[in-house]
Amino acid sequence: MAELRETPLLRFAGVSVRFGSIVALADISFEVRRGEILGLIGPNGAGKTTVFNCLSRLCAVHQGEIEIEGRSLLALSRHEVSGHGIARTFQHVALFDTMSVLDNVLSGTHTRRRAGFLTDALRLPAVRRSEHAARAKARDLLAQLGLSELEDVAVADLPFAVKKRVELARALASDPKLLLLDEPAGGLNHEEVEQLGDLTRQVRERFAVSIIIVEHHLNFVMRISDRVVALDFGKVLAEGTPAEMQAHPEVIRAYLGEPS
Amino acid sequence: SKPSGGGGGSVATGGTIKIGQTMPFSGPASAYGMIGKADAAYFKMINDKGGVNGRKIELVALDDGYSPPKTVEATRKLVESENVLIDFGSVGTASNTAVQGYLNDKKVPQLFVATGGDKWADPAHPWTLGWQPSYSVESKIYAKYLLQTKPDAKMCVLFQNDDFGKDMLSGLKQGFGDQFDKRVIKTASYEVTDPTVDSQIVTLQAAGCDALLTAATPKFAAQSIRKVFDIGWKPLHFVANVGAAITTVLKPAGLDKSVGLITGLYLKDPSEPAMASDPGIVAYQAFMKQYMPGTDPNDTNAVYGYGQSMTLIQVFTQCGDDLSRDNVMKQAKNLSNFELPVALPGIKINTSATDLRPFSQVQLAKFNGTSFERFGSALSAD
Amino acid sequence: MRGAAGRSARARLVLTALVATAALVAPFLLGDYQVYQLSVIVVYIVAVLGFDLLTGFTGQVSLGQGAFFALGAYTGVIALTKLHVPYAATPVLAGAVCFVVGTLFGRTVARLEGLYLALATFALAIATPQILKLDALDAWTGGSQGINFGKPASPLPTLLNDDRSLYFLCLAFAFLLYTGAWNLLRGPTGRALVALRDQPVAAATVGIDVAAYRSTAFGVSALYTGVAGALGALVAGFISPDSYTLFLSIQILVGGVIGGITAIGGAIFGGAFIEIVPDLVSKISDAAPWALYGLLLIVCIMVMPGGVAGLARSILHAAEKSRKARPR
Amino acid sequence: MTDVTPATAPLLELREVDASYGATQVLRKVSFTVADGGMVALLGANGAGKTTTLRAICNTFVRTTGEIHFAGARIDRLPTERIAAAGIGHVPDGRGTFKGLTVRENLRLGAYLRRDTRETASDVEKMCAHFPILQKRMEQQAGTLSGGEQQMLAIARALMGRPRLLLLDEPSFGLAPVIVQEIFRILRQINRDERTSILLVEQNVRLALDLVDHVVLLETGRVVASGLPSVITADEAVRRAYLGA
Amino acid sequence: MQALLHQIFSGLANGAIYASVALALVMIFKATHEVNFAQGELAMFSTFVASSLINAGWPYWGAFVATLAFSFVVGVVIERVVMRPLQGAPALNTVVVFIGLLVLFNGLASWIFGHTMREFPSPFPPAAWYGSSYLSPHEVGMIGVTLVVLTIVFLFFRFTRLGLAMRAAAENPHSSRLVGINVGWMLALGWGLAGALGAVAGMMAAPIVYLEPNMMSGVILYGFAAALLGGIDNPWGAPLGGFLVGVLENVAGAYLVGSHLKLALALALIIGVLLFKPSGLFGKTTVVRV
Ligand SMILES: Nc1ncnc2c1ncn2[C@@H]1O[C@H](COP(=O)(O)OP(=O)(O)OP(=O)(O)O)[C@@H](O)[C@H]1O
Ligand SMILES: Nc1ncnc2c1ncn2[C@@H]1O[C@H](COP(=O)(O)OP(=O)(O)OP(=O)(O)O)[C@@H](O)[C@H]1O
Ligand SMILES: [Mg+2]
Ligand SMILES: [Mg+2]
Repeated sequence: MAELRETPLLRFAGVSVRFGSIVALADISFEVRRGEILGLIGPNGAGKTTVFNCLSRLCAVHQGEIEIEGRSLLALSRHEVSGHGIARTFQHVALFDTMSVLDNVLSGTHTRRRAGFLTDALRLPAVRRSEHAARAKARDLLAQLGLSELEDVAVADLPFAVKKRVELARALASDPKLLLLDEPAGGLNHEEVEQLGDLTRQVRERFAVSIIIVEHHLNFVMRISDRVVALDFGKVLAEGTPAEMQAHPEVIRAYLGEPS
Repeated sequence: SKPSGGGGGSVATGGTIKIGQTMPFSGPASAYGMIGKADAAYFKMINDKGGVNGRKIELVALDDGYSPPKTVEATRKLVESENVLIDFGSVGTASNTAVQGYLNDKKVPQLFVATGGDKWADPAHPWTLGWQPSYSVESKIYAKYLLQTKPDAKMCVLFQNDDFGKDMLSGLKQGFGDQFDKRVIKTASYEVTDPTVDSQIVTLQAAGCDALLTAATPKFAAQSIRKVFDIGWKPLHFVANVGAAITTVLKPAGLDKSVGLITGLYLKDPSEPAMASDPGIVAYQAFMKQYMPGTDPNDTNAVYGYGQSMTLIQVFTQCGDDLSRDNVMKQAKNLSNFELPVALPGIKINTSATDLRPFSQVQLAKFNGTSFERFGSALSAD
Repeated sequence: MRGAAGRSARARLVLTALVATAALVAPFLLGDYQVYQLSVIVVYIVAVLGFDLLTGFTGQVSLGQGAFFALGAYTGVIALTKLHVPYAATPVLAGAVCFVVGTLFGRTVARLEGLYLALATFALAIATPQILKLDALDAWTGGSQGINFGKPASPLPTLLNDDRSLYFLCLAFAFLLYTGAWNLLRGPTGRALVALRDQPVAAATVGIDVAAYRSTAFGVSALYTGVAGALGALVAGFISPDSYTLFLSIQILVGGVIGGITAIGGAIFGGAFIEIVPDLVSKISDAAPWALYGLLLIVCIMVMPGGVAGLARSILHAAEKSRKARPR
Repeated sequence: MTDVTPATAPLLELREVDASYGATQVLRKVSFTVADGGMVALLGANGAGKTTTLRAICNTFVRTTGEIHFAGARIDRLPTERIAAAGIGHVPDGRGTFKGLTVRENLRLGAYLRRDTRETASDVEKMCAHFPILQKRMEQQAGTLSGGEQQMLAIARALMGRPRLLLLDEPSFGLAPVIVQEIFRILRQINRDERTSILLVEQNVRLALDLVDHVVLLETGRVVASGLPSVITADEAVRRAYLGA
Repeated sequence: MQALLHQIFSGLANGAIYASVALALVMIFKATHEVNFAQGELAMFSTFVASSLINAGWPYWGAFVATLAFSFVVGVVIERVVMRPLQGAPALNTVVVFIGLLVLFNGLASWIFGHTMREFPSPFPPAAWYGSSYLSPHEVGMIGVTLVVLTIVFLFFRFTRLGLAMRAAAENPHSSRLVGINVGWMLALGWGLAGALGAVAGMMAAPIVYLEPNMMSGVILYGFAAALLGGIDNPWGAPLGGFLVGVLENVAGAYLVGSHLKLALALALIIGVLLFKPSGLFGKTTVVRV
């Protein structure tokens, strides 16, 4: 038990990713500890989303190793990742557009269930029971995220900010250990950003997850992160507490810019 | 399964004889739809002239798009809801095969199917009768001719990959007998979806044949004739009757490229200059002018339909007032030396309880650049 | 909200009951030929269901359903004539064979998307008649002649004649398969299929094995189509390569889209459309029936972009709305 | 002419504009103006109708009634491309880049209506100077760019058209702080050098208020206040919502 | 050896037919991102019109130009009347409409022009010096025409402002309007140009395959396969695919499997290639980032 606590939840060790001649990640190493919120910042094109895409196995890793709870993530294929406790949202939302909010969240439970063509076609009692349980769980999640009203609405019609929240619900439905949030505060106004900050912390407590957050909204990141990793041109530029990062000259130069 | 329905009973009532047919008015074989159109026009002419034995003919033609399941359905409709007396002149080997069992079970005459398959002369299906010389008879005659004139010749065959092509091949087998493997050294098939048969012709030429049988429908026959000429190949070229009409095949292929072709004829070709004064053709031309205005009278499918319908009228005439299916079938198998005005001289229609082939003779002819010159006498397969 | 859902569920129940009653009673009111036509419609309904599962719900466009239809038909008839399997069991065998072949094919082409998948399936449809004609398979397939085996006789000749007994056989299979599809689509599997259609990348990240689901969906679709093929062969009493050209695949596609590919109820209309409309247009116009048919297709799509099912859905919606709008 | 006509006629004027998506009405009697050479910020909560207002001006996606005037002509019935031709550039929300085309082609398309080939070429260089990353990605498919890179491309594309009025829908969305500063610098510059008017929708209200000379506040599809930035910031409730006290 | 050459050359000649159809498909694809299954039937119909004009005494080139104009107009009209109301509809609806158009034009041609096969003249003199036993003068001419058209189409999309605007309109109509592109006109233009290209394909193919309502039904299958093999968004890749398919099927039919399986084999090879290069040999892989 003690040993387990020591292994980090996630470890990037010398990871490189290339797209043709473009080096998106160059020899990245960092760790995520259990229960922490890690902020991932960096200029546009620094490779933040690519880090997430590596974790989702959406892009080929040329070098290095990624470990989740000490096991190699690169040995998994895309659909197995969520079974190992990684769930995510997308920078520009990727919901199932023709489905209702509830169905989107239900899809999130996929990894935690056994579905078969034959058992489903026969609608065996076991299928019925598990479907019932999944529904209850999804409804509960929607309630916690304040989306109960929208259960039957088709997601395509929702405002962007609400879509992002549905995506969060879908991600949580898979009982993740590690949650990846790609720019969750995009398009929110000041008040809403504050609320999102509170929500994120609540989520961490209630669902006992670690979270990596990519966000350009600095106040937000600095307020809720335990630690921050800054990337630039695919490299780790600096790593530390929010306060350290805000004062880091390289980070200021590459990312924050001179206060105007 | 058990035969059902009141087979054999009289169906014709009142003053009309209702007959049915399935036709590929649409789909890949829609060119044969012309046969159905000519049939309809011919019966209209007969009706205008007062009908047969005072009875008018009513033809119900249903489109089956050359698709056998559709034929099954259309035929059932004809028999069960249109109550036709007979199924007449329906086009397509597969289509007719699909309903042969059904019609025989129901004892509905399947008369003069418009295809040259071998199976239409099958005693096991007494309610079925073909019309044109069967494909295998035709190619058997080519084989015999070749054996007589060039006993050492090596033959290549281009055939359509379906019943028609395969029947032509099997005729060759019969004609060459044990010589077949030595004489026919290479075959190549095409699909109706192939844009051209050029590649096949090249393959055949490379095999070193000095005779070629093109067993193809008009478009591919024309391509074959042209390509053979263009690559400088000069085989003794047999072209199946189906694909040997002058205006619709040889002219597009190039008349100069067609010189020397040999085919087996049984009907007259209205486009031949020599036929301009032939009484049979004169009557045909008049019919076309009045009843099918706007249609090319040189379309051999029209001649085909015309002759086929005329044969049916002969059957009905022989039936007199007994228009039971039994009697229609009996009379259809009792045509003796019936001379069709559009058939070549010397070629007669004969049927009997044992002879189930209305046409069984073919006249060989060679193309001379303007018309087919007939040589020898009408040959039959045996 | 709940009231509206309850009402539409009730409406669906009433509709289902009506259709079921009609399907059971109709054959006793109609002549043999019409019963035969009805059987053909049921066969097409099953085939369209298979298409809907694959293309409508999984988003894999198939122009090659005719190939599985043919495979089912040949499997069924060979089992019947060569292996003497009881005829009522041949569709089961056909379905099984098609499931295996379909899954393998689906696995092979799982990488292809959109047009490229369409091409692959299209190729299958084109190659099918040629393969059926192969000399090497002659002994089994009857070559280009096909197999004329005659319609199987009714097991209860006193109760049902041949046509009716075949009809009920088709109906029984259709009922089972329809119910299966209905269950499948409202459960987790159906959700996974729609998810990977809507957004394959996100589907993978929630744990859906996209390739496996795609290929299994292919297999299931082939199973449906194969059963339809075997039933269709029994009904027609004849099979030949020319019966299964590209045109058949196209008709199944047209039936699917006109019925509405994202609602399995649409398959009923789709099946009927395939069978009835070509006849109808040739009744209307002797001269150019196919030109008319083409025109009709275009008009149908314009008037009902969601197919018949979509139209029905929007009528229901409108009715619901007007009910809500009415002051109490 | 009535005497209410301001000294300089407004470049853009919305008069009682309603807008709806199908049956859902989103804007109700929205009226405001953008002066020639002016910079206006359109503020409001999520779903207030800011994006819809910009779409109404360009006549895309929404159905509108009411009058919209631009440079002295009515444009509310014109098709989108004619509105663009009249001199309105638009950076839509959700970027709207041509994902299958290269970055260069995207930029060329921004200058679609211009005929001055040479100046267009020099403008491409200018964009590369503003956003160096675009230079590096010139021949790459726009769809493979990162979110922020695409946002830069969308802004650069709109700038390539040298519009008289530039509509920007949350230009800072997904951009790093350095770039956001750069963009606001550019906006200030083109407004000064080329008298480009600007209508800006922006969640980063502090920055926006710093830039503009006029503010319009939307609430559930209605204009609830408008005036100088200082007037807006004076309101306690507004301050709390947008600036965080 | 000589036989092999013959096979290759006749494959090139067939390939030129596929290539010219593939070009029309590329045109419509670049302009609308759709694959028009009815393209072949439209080409066939155009060729019938040309044939009727020639029969009515028009000189070949007069009829040729008039047919191009006619086909352009037909394309534009189809876009305005049939395709426009479908904007935003699911892709399969468009497919069914294309099938509808295919059946419609086939039906119309059968009805108006009949089924009798017709010859169609070649603009290239039958005894021209560039003919040989490998390729007839018409075949050489047709290959030349295809190459010229290919070059024009390539240059059009690559370098002209209009070509770029057409691609943009197909890719993202809303953004296109925002930058000032008249999207409606671009789509109509795409249809019109595809119609004209199809007419060229038809008039070049007809002297070889002969004119009848089903003239293009086989050709379009190959054209479709060829375009996808080469890359349907690539104005030189797709026609190259056409030539490749032409040669491939001939050589395979002659030396590998025999003529009865040549189509099946060619298709299997094409799919095999696509499994490794899912957007065709020379097609652009569009990476979709979520
Ligand atoms: N498929 C691809 N092909 C080519 N280049 C790519 C591809 N995917 C990403 N890149 C490049 O890799 C770099 C990193 O992209 P990534 O999306 O990770 O950036 P990011 O840090 O998330 O930026 P942003 O903050 O703008 O979202 C970018 O410069 C991008 O252009
Ligand atoms: N295409 C659409 N169909 C139906 N309703 C829509 C559509 N687009 C937007 N809406 C609705 O219109 C209202 C206004 O949306 P709009 O996008 O204009 O808001 P906004 O002020 O730009 O908000 P945000 O800050 O989220 O960008 C919202 O309630 C939204 O749900
Ligand atoms: Mg990113
Ligand atoms: Mg907005």
